[in-house]
Amino acid sequence: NIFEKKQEATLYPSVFKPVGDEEVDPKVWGENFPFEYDTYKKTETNEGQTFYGGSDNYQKLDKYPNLKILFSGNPFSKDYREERGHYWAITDVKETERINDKTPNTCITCKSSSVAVDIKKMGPENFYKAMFKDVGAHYDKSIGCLDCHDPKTMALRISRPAFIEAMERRGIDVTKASRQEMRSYVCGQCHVEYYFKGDGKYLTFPWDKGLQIDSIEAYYDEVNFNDWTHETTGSPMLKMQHPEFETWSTGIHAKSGVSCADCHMPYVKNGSVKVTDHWIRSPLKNVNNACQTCHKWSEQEMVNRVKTIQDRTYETMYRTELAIIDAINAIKAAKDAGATDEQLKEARKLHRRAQLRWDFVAAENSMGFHSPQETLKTLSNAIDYARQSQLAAERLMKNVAVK
Amino acid sequence: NIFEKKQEATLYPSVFKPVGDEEVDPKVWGENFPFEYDTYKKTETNEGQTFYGGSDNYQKLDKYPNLKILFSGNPFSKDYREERGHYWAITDVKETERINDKTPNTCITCKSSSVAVDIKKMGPENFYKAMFKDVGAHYDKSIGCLDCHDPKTMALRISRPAFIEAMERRGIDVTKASRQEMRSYVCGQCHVEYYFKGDGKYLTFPWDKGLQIDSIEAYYDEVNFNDWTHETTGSPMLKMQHPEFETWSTGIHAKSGVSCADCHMPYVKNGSVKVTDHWIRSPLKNVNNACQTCHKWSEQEMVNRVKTIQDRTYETMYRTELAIIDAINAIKAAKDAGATDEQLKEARKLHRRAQLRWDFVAAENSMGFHSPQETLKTLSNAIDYARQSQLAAERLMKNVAVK
Amino acid sequence: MIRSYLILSVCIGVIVGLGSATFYYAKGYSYMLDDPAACNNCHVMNDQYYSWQKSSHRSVATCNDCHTPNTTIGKYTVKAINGWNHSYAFTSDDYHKPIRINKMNMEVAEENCRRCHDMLTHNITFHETDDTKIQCTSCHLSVGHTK
Ligand code: HEC
Ligand code: HEC
Ligand code: HEC
Ligand code: HEC
Ligand code: HEC
Ligand code: HEC
Ligand code: HEC
Ligand code: HEC
Ligand code: HEC
Ligand code: HEC
Ligand code: HEC
Ligand code: HEC
Ligand code: HEC
Ligand code: HEC
Ligand SMILES: [Ca+2]
Ligand SMILES: [Ca+2]
Repeated sequence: NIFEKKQEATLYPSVFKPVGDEEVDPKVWGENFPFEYDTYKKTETNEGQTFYGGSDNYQKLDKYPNLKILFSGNPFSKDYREERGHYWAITDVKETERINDKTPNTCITCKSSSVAVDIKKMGPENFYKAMFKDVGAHYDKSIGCLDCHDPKTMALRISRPAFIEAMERRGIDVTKASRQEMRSYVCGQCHVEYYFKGDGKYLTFPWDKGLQIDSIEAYYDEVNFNDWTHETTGSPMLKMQHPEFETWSTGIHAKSGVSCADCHMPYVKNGSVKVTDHWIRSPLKNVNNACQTCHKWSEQEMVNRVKTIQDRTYETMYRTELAIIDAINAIKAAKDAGATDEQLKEARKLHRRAQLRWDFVAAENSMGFHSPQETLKTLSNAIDYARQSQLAAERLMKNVAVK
Repeated sequence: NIFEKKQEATLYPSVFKPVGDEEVDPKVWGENFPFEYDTYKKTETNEGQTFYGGSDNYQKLDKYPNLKILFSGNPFSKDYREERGHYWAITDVKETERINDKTPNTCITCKSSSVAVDIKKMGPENFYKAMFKDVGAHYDKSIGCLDCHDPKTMALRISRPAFIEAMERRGIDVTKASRQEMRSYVCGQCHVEYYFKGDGKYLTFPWDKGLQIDSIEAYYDEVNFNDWTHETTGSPMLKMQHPEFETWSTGIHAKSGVSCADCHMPYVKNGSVKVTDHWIRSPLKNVNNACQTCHKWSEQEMVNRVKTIQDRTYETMYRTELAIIDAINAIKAAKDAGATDEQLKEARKLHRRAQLRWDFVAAENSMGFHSPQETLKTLSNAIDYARQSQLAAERLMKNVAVK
Repeated sequence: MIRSYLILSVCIGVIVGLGSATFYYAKGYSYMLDDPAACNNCHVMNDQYYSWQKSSHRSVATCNDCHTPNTTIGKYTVKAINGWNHSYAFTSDDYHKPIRINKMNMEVAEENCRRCHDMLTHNITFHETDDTKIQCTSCHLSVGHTK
């Protein structure tokens, strides 16, 4: 109705009920911003799967049985699900079989608005080194407004120290960030590779040498960090986690100034006003708003383009898995035949190098879309290391046999 | 002055002096089209190298010594130069050390306007099976207007049967092509992978199953074709040649309807009229016209984008070379240790599979730019096959040793 | 004569689409004018309006220079069709977002590029037939509205 449309243009968004600096309940914020709140709530929707993503927390271990071999000895071999909307974060972290009584509180850092409050109150050190069962397990709010917004100005704000610290170590002052940068930085608080540093389980992003996989590996090698020991091979392994921010940063969209929010929170018209869609989800469910403001191609064509990129990635990723599994089997055979740790060192190191690269792609959630060529480069290096690991192990067999 | 401008513009096609259907001399055409002719002549310029391309016929074998190992036993291990402008085609084919007295006339097919005339007169069969020294060696015109244009209408036209035949086998009638398609098809007459079929050395493009490398390999395997036997390993090899058209066709530009001419022959303003720049060359020498009508980024940024893509390709290509060379050495060692042809079969087959993929990238002249992700996928497959070849060969060593 | 007939048909189109009250309120009558502000009466044309103001053509071509044929009959016929389409779409809110140009209007725009740039592009179009036209906007997509 035209009259209504004209009205809205002038009225929005002047109403503003003050929101407290520790307000973790989105509902309260929502009284000021009903549109944002309503769309935010839709992250509860399980819309079903896209080609490789979507909202449905199916068990990945069932769909991709290779994962069990690759993660042997790691909690991810027990329970590893496709992720879904922000609404579910708090539920899913509590329900996963990856946690237990010894889980540090660090695990809650990216799952609830209450973190923003408690991390300030307790100080990050104490926050992280507490036990999940004692602190995080008692939260009931999921990711919400306070995680990304300053309640006074509604400007975007970083609420998690790990991002600020990591950027600082790279010489970047996030308080100087442009609005467009903030539209990715707020996501970079969580959608990143991380590790728990030292006994205090201090949440740290391994970016000191750069965001590309080679630099991340170099960082971990320097600080001599391992996530776990591979059960079948005994290799010192690294588990990679959702490096969306890192992957995006090497892609053509980042270079062109396109932020996470541009695709995952596109503007939509609410009446005559442009507002941000807070139903954060797969852009494939929302191609017209997410892509067509910049690309003039049809919806079907945009979906095809994504699929082409993802299929190439998936095929190569699968090829990489087979190569790593061959390496795993070869190392196991050598170990079983009596090869020593010293003899196995090279093969294991190469296994680690291969798998952390594969995982940098596999754990990333866009199946290569965020940076198609760099992703394939990462996989080709992974294949090379995996086969070299296999070669090293098979050569040992010869020695062992000859010996 | 508007009056003058009108004059110039309307005069243009009306000074049309009829050009004969067998006119191989660009100078004669040039009387009608001085601007096109003038820019065409500039393809003589050796502008120097870009990061990986440019116009300078330096010896690739000196710059990239791996090539000698990879091409052992093939004429390309004797002389392999960076290509340059169309002006030089006739000179360079005559001067290369890859030809000799037994070279078939097929080799002239993509080097001179006279081909368009003689292929009609003699019929393709007779044309190809003649000797280069008897026919092609006597031509003095390089690539010219007649290769791409219909002299009556100046519309684009395919003058080489191989392209028409290959498209026909794929169910595509090139006479029905749109203008935009023709702006790539004229290049697809020459900038493609080819082979000489049978004893008649009939020029054939291996596209029956598709333009991607897997389909091309499947085609060659089906017709049981080998280009040469690798001297060091005895593997049955395929040499790939400038698959620009095939590579472009899997890229995002082709999908977006961007033709070869759009980037390599952009429009330029000449006085008050726009004409097609016939100085076909590296777009990196001409970013403003070649890229910036579609891309709003600065010239430096466009160059950086190309360089990022090319560097990733080069690094991975180099990694692939090392893997193939390892395979070559392993096969040689096994052969020297007495492994039989039957035993070596698997390793050799994998060597072929790896190297034809590497060559599909290496022989392509954009260093991955024409299709960045697909190119990296091709290389990752190549690495996998190369290392598998090495594994197969090293395992033989064990057998040989044990035996 | 033809002209006033066409104006009438636009009016009918628009009025049927909107009802006369909304026609007045949305300044539907301005649809017949050449002032770009007339198009911008519909806020859904805002994106194009504001980006046109920043475009290379802001001082040389208005919306109608590109979006209506340069003949009187053609102009009002296209306006009538579009007037109906836009009014209907606007009122029902049933259209593809973001808005996409349709085939007819694309051809109209292309003809207008050629009309103004005839001399300049003569050399690259003289050998065209109806089937072998090049598309100006495949390279110059953002001339009317920067994207
Ligand atoms: C140019 C558009 C674009 C940009 C920019 C972008 N993404 Fe994505 N993202 C996509 C597409 C397309 C997918 C694939 C969705 C699918 O497979 O269903 C995706 C997938 C994802 C997923 C998985 C979604 C699912 O359905 O499971 C996450 C999480 C994600 N992106 C986060 C980010 C973050 C964080 C950033 C910024 C650092 C970012 N994205 C930047 C387009 C984009
Ligand atoms: C406080 C941490 C945090 C922040 C900040 C955050 N995310 Fe998330 N995001 C998560 C978690 C955790 C999940 C997975 C929830 C689950 O599966 O239980 C997730 C899931 C997603 C998904 C998958 C949705 C689906 O349907 O599969 C997308 C897409 C996404 N986030 C994008 C973004 C973008 C874009 C931003 C910034 C605008 C952002 N996220 C900011 C933690 C965060
Ligand atoms: C730096 C932020 C961060 C930290 C720390 C973090 N997560 Fe997450 N978590 C995310 C993001 C982002 C997602 C969504 C993307 C994905 O699933 O790959 C996610 C998804 C999940 C999911 C749903 C998908 C799945 O994998 O089954 C669970 C469960 C989960 N995390 C548990 C944990 C546990 C347990 C820990 C501690 C060991 C932890 N998280 C630490 C950011 C984090
Ligand atoms: C995961 C991060 C994230 C969460 C959670 C989030 N927002 Fe936002 N919000 C954004 C981003 C990104 C923008 C765009 C800001 C910009 O462009 O400067 C935004 C914009 C807004 C705006 C400005 C108007 C608009 O629509 O563009 C309002 C108001 C807003 N959000 C309210 C809320 C409320 C209320 C909640 C909780 C129900 C919420 N946001 C939760 C990231 C978030
Ligand atoms: C805010 C603008 C913007 C949005 C939104 C956007 N893109 Fe892009 N996209 C670009 C730019 C800029 C480029 C780089 C090419 C260029 O300079 O024109 C690009 C390039 C691409 C390419 C080619 C590069 C490649 O990685 O192969 C694809 C495919 C693509 N986009 C798909 C998408 C999809 C799918 C979406 C929605 C999920 C999307 N884009 C959203 C601006 C955008
Ligand atoms: C989108 C632009 C674009 C399109 C379309 C395109 N190219 Fe290119 N081409 C390039 C760029 C950029 C390079 C790299 C130049 C360099 O490295 O100096 C290149 C390199 C080349 C080279 C080597 C040039 C040199 O300097 O040695 C040849 C030959 C070539 N292209 C032929 C083709 C053919 C044939 C087609 C169509 C089948 C085509 N190109 C389509 C942009 C394009
Ligand atoms: C009749 C065969 C033939 C046709 C048709 C043809 N080319 Fe070539 N092209 C060649 C040959 C042969 C060379 C190498 C000449 C040399 O190095 O002696 C070459 C070289 C090039 C180069 C490299 C120039 C440099 O400076 O390194 C580019 C770029 C190129 N061609 C693009 C094109 C484009 C674009 C088209 C179509 C508009 C096209 N070619 C049509 C045979 C052809
Ligand atoms: C189907 C078309 C085609 C055929 C047939 C062909 N060429 Fe070429 N030739 C090209 C193109 C295109 C280039 C430029 C691209 C390149 O060099 O990769 C080229 C470049 C060359 C060059 C200059 C660069 C270099 O490699 O040193 C020589 C010399 C040459 N060809 C010789 C030959 C010989 C000898 C034969 C026969 C065995 C032959 N060509 C058959 C298309 C062809
Ligand atoms: C390698 C292929 C090739 C060669 C050789 C070639 N042209 Fe062209 N020419 C083209 C392409 C591609 C176009 C663009 C045609 C189109 O868009 O339909 C073109 C366009 C033209 C046009 C149309 C006006 C214009 O500038 O767009 C004229 C006239 C012309 N060429 C003359 C010549 C003359 C004279 C020669 C010889 C000196 C020549 N061409 C050699 C490929 C070639
Ligand atoms: C293949 C790409 C392409 C197509 C198609 C194309 N142009 Fe252009 N156009 C260009 C390039 C490149 C330039 C810049 C030439 C220069 O500055 O020397 C240009 C320049 C122009 C200019 C500006 C000249 C000046 O004064 O600076 C106009 C006007 C123009 N084109 C109109 C058109 C029209 C009308 C059409 C359709 C008939 C068209 N173009 C089709 C690439 C194209
Ligand atoms: C006639 C239009 C046109 C021309 C000319 C053109 N491009 Fe593009 N380019 C596109 C389109 C369309 C896309 C796909 C993204 C999209 O849909 O916006 C694209 C995508 C790209 C991308 C991102 C995809 C990728 O492969 O990573 C790069 C980089 C790029 N172009 C560089 C160039 C360069 C360099 C040149 C000049 C040598 C050039 N382009 C010439 C239209 C063009
Ligand atoms: C009554 C409100 C309104 C007015 C006034 C209006 N438009 Fe529109 N216009 C719309 C709507 C709604 C759409 C989307 C229709 C669709 O996509 O079917 C649209 C779509 C368009 C389109 C693209 C869709 C197509 O059919 O090709 C063009 C071009 C356009 N308008 C130009 C104009 C011009 C020029 C004017 C001024 C003479 C104008 N509009 C005035 C509401 C309006
Ligand atoms: C210089 C020519 C020119 C001018 C002036 C111009 N347009 Fe357009 N318009 C175009 C072209 C060309 C397209 C098609 C763009 C495309 O293919 O994406 C278009 C598309 C549109 C669309 C459909 C949206 C789309 O991206 O497809 C609308 C709506 C529109 N124009 C409205 C307007 C309005 C309103 C004005 C005046 C404020 C205007 N135009 C001025 C050339 C022009
Ligand atoms: C009403 C007449 C008119 C129409 C219609 C028109 N133009 Fe123009 N255009 C101009 C004028 C006048 C200039 C200024 C150029 C000059 O100084 O000669 C111009 C400049 C340009 C330029 C150079 C500036 C730039 O943006 O790069 C291009 C390109 C161009 N026009 C393309 C187009 C295309 C494509 C269309 C159709 C979508 C179009 N024009 C429609 C009159 C028009
Ligand atoms: Ca998901
Ligand atoms: Ca060259």
